[in-house]
Amino acid sequence: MTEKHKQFIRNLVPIFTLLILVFGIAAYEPGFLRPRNLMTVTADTMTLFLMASGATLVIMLGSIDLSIQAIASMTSCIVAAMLPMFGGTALLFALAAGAAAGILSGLVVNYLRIPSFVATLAIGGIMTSVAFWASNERSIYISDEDKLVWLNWATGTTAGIDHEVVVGLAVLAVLSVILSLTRFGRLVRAVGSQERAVVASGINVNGVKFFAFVISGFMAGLAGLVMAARLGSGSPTLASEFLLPAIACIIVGGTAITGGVGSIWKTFVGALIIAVVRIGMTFVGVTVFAQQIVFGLVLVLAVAMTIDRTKVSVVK
Amino acid sequence: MASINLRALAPIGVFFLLCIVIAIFSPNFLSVSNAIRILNASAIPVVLVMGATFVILMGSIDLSIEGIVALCAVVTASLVLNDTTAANLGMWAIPFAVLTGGMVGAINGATHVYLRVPSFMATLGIGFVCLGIATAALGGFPVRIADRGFRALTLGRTLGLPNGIWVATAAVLVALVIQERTRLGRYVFAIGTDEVTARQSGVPVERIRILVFVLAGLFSGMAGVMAAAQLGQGHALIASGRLFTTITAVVVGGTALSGGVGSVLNSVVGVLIVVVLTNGMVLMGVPPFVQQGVQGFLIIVAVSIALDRRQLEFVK
Amino acid sequence: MGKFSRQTVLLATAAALSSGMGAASFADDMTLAISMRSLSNPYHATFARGGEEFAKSVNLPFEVLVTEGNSEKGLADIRALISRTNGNVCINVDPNDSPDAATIVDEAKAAGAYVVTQWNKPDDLHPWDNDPNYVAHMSFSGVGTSKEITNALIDAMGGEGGIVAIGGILSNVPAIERKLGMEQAVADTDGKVEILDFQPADWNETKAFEIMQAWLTRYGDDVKGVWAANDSMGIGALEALRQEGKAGSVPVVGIDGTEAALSAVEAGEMAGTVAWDPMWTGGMGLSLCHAAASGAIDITAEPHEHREFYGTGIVVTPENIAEFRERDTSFDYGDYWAKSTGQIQYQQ
Amino acid sequence: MKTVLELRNVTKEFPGVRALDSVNLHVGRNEVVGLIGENGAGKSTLVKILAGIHRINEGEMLFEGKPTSFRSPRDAFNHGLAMVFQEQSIIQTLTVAENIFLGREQEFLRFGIIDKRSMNSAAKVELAKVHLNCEPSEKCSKLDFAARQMVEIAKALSLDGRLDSDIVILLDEPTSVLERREINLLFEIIGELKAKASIIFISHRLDEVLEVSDRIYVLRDGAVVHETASADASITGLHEHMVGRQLDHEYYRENKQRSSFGDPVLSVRDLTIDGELRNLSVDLAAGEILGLAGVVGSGREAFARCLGGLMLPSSGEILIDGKPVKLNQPNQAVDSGFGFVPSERKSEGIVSGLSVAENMTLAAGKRFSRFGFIRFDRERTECQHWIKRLQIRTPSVKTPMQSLSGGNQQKVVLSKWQIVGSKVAVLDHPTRGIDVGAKEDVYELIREMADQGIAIVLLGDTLEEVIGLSNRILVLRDGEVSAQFDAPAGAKPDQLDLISNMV
Repeated sequence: MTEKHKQFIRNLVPIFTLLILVFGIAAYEPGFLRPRNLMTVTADTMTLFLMASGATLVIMLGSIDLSIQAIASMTSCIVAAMLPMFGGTALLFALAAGAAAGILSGLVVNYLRIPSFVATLAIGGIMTSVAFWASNERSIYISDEDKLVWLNWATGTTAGIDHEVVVGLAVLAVLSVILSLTRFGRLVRAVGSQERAVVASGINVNGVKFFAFVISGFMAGLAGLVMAARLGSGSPTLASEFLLPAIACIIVGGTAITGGVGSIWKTFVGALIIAVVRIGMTFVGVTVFAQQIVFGLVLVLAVAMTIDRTKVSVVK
Repeated sequence: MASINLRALAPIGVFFLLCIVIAIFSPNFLSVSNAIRILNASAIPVVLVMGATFVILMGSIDLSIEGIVALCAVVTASLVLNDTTAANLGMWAIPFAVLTGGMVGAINGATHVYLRVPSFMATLGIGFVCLGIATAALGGFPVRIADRGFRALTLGRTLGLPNGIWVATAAVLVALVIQERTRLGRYVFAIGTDEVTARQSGVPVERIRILVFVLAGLFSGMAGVMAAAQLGQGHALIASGRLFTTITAVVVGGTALSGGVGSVLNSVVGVLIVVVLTNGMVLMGVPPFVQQGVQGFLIIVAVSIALDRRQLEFVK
Repeated sequence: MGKFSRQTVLLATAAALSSGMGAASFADDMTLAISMRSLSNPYHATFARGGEEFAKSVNLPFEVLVTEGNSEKGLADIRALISRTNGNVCINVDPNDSPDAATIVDEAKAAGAYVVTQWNKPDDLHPWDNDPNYVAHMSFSGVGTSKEITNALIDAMGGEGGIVAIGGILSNVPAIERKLGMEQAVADTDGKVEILDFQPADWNETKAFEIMQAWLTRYGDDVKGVWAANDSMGIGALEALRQEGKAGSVPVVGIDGTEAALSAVEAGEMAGTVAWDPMWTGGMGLSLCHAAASGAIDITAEPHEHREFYGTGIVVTPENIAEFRERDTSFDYGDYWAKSTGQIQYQQ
Repeated sequence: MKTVLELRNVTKEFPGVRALDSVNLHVGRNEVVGLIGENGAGKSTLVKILAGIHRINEGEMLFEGKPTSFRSPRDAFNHGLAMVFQEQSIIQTLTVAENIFLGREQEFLRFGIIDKRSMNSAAKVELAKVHLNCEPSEKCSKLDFAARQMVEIAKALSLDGRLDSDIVILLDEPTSVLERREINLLFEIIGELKAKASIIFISHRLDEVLEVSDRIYVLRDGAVVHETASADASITGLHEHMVGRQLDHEYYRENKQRSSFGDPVLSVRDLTIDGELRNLSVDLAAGEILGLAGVVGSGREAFARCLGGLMLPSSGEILIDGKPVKLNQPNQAVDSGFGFVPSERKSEGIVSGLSVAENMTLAAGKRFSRFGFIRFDRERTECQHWIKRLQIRTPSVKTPMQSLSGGNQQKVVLSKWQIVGSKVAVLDHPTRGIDVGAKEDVYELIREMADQGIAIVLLGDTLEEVIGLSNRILVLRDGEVSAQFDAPAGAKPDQLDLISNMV
């Protein structure tokens, strides 16, 4: 087997892992494989994937974005608060707010030279305050009419396909194109792999980092919109408990937390792995007391399988 | 103590600056009783950062803090005189609980080293498992402590200071001796700075990595004991919110997440900054909904002053 | 090939692990389920136990789902359960956040499942608009009980002085209602009682502890009473007082009726708490749902006060705690509305 | 004389390469053995075999007469073979004493606690052996490079008195970063050490090897081609054995050296970098090669890094085509027309995680993208052109950079700047760590670049290289220009003239 073939197979390990999990569950509960159920599971996974999608770029740089949860909650509040007055403009406004949060993170990391871990944690705090302010400290409902007119793109179903899945696949496609076909995408990998050499080659590394944070903020904002659409409301705590699962699915997919190695489809598969494990436990009937324990163990095992150690010399 | 230099003083400067600002708004801040309260509120976080600092100095991260603290609090509460189990070990419960923490740390380390899973995921997964065990063991109910003598661990006072402060001080001294005066401590710096060279110089990298996670587990275990004593009970949620405060404190203190640079003393100052910030929010009467934002903003300011960024060639 | 063999072993382990999970497949029986925030707090643990007791009494399979504070996870689990059972399921759900209720009801309608909701739902979502799948909504009067417990606090303070108030997560409906009730009770004193400060502690004991410490610095002896939106936070504040030797002299009230709070009431350290009855909400919610689903009652014919109703919240104070401990907690699964205290009223 | 260390018919093969070919070598007690050879001759493989990093394919190694195979550098150390590596193995965040005894704290432990005082005083003893006057409790990050090198040597010397067996100390290029004064000191130390230990001295500076060694081995293409007592050897003789032929002008492609140049491209006026460089002024024309000579700390590295935008100038002016340019950031340097080939190839020259093509076009992004999208066809064509032209040995343009040999990596780095179209190429040790064949390719390439009208600033690996390649040589000493030599083909200045101005 040549090195090329080996690499090809290594790349497929996350998918094998997913398939093993799916068929493992199906062996106990064949109903899991019903097309409608698979569609539902996939649709349920998309908000998680959307949140993780942009953050994947940041992690590939070797940085991290801990503000995504707060950004998603914030945009849900903004869209829910503004829809009655502004209609569709509210969507643009919410997305812009998400991107703006990313801009802030990028500026703080680049110009104040604060490690992204702390910078984005702090920016997340600021975004939570914005969310409280925008929502007047309440959950805001989105009326059915508004939902139908302005958010059907996120929650409806066309020809049996849930729109969440369409949105997720679109993001998967766009970010994959950005990552593999554009100069920016190449530089993201380059910075994560060997930042000094990239600097010495005269590349504006700050710009690369900046855009990665902006994309991360934007995607978290989009995730907030889809969540608001699905739940019919905006709330400052809407995306609570999403942060660690989102980062977990990036790593479970096989993207290295140290940077340089990774891709969006891996995050997509990682999100599905996490969702399948979680929902699968309900399906198989793992008692709720054991669910957290099983989830933790499966998480560790999944990463042990999916990480491509040939590309990472030191595991930290 | 050779590590004390001007650089280490920057976080202390930030701390005093913060105190002055708060004191201007709220003169009560400078009272002796408030100083004791702040130290008392810092006791548990200080014990936690002692372990976390070693892990971060090594370039790794420990996300299982909340899980270990909760598990050890439950173990403690179940072993002293309580309303749920028949045990009544009194102070002998402490070594059991602390050792439980150490054992979980060993599992963290072994998973990280032998399965070559990044510490981020290994500790995240194991943390879930600990929380799961804590929940499952109790079925959702807290174990309430009836042992007055045990509760004196935090409720009582010695030489006018709450005992918790003494325990934390002891933890700092132990950590300082380990950092400065033991092979383990010096090897942590060696691994965090340059793992390859350290290995070539005969540093048993794998064993040290595991030992450091054991150490972190022991400190987290002690924090669990203190949390149980402070709140008079043990339950699965007792540590919620501790994780990010701990890591923020370590970073605010000036320890680099990339490893090799920092000190447990820095982290003590980091904890004081974070605790004073929380305390100051209430003292200054900052409206609740903007608190997280103000806190985020101040953390950015504090880190940008405190962090020695000349040492950071690149900001990740 | 070393790396590969490691991965092969791990894949095998994962396969073994997944095959080790307990299977639960009930083809024909109706499944009964409880969905709630987490198993880590006594209220919900008892709520689940109530459901389990009922399931045992009718000998049907029973499941517990938890949201872990994550609405999306809660919904996904409910969807998975409905999908697995083909809609042959009764769920007694305490939604993570009120908007979730609407989505859950939609899912149930689409699949023919039956639901009863607790505590959280949008004001304009009603069971009678979603016949027959949305069986009922049960709640406790957040404003009313909060007002009662605040009055208990004010009594314990001797009718005047400053209080500090600890709230739940700012945007949670119960947190908002309880805060409102507290404010109304304070307003009724015509200025004799003053709210010195209000801080949210997100239902978290430790946060409440730290906030209480800061208040002691800021207000010192001006704090005459402490109001907390739940017992966990109340206990956190109480511990801060204990460390200053002030427990007992500054009265604290909470809400939920946890064992810790009840003991503190007995010890005279807390001036009161409100005891819900989660055994009843858990068991009776499922019982009602099951009755509607199995056709034992025609839920669509029931009046509105049988579809949206308050349970009984008992204000427990040092005066009545002995009596409270002795009370008869049994109830009859067939007597659905015996403990109802009226139709739910909506605030403006 | 008793033989302490012996290699018998040692052969080491890597996939496709025979790095060592039945090498026979022995080191006697109290003997200083010199080992010379060009980069790529097999010196570093030999060192790695001694250190236990590589395993022998055939043959055997004997230590004190017993067949031995070390498992790791630490294992070798514990048996009495201490190494001072070319790439330093000092942990900067630890103190001097902690570095000297890293991994061997056992003797200072009292109930698990390190007795710092006794450790520091023990370190003091070792430091005295290398005449380094610094506090053992000082952090190593505070020491300069040369002092750290001395700490490294002190670490090796600490074996003395701690082992019963014989001690062999291997010094791998220990002088490359040291100044003459320090080198003299080092030789003095080696003289003292001879009484207690055997020494293997590896260097490419023939004069030094000749000066310090008792016996010399010459390695070429993985084999020992010559063994001689120092007393019987001469520099020119050793050199001939080393390169395998007489030193001729062909090696540096002097026949291709230009004598006429284009328009002036680069002008530097009174360039000062605080603590590094003072008032440097120089002009450079298209097609001209300017060599920089000087010891470490003379300011030539600083000058090169400044032109690469990696070090801030304090004052002075840099002009390209008569127009002043700002070089505060590497991207400004690249935009102004500079192409910097760093000496630290692995960390600054290449991005190991990217492919060959991606590395080649890294700096020339705009030419290979439209609206931010990469034009893969154009990129592939261009890269294949350069791969062919520079004879880069790579399976494809998509091959990861890390799987190429050092020489081929360096060619990729050089092609990177040609693809950008740099006007001034700043070559900081372009042949460091690459094998002989690749070296000649690089020389050829440098000549071609000059023919294309690229002005070249060259910091050579050796003085010979600088003399052989340059049109003009600037000698720097202590941050100032101390002399300037014209070096036209056929009338090259003498090494000694340069050296006398360097120190």
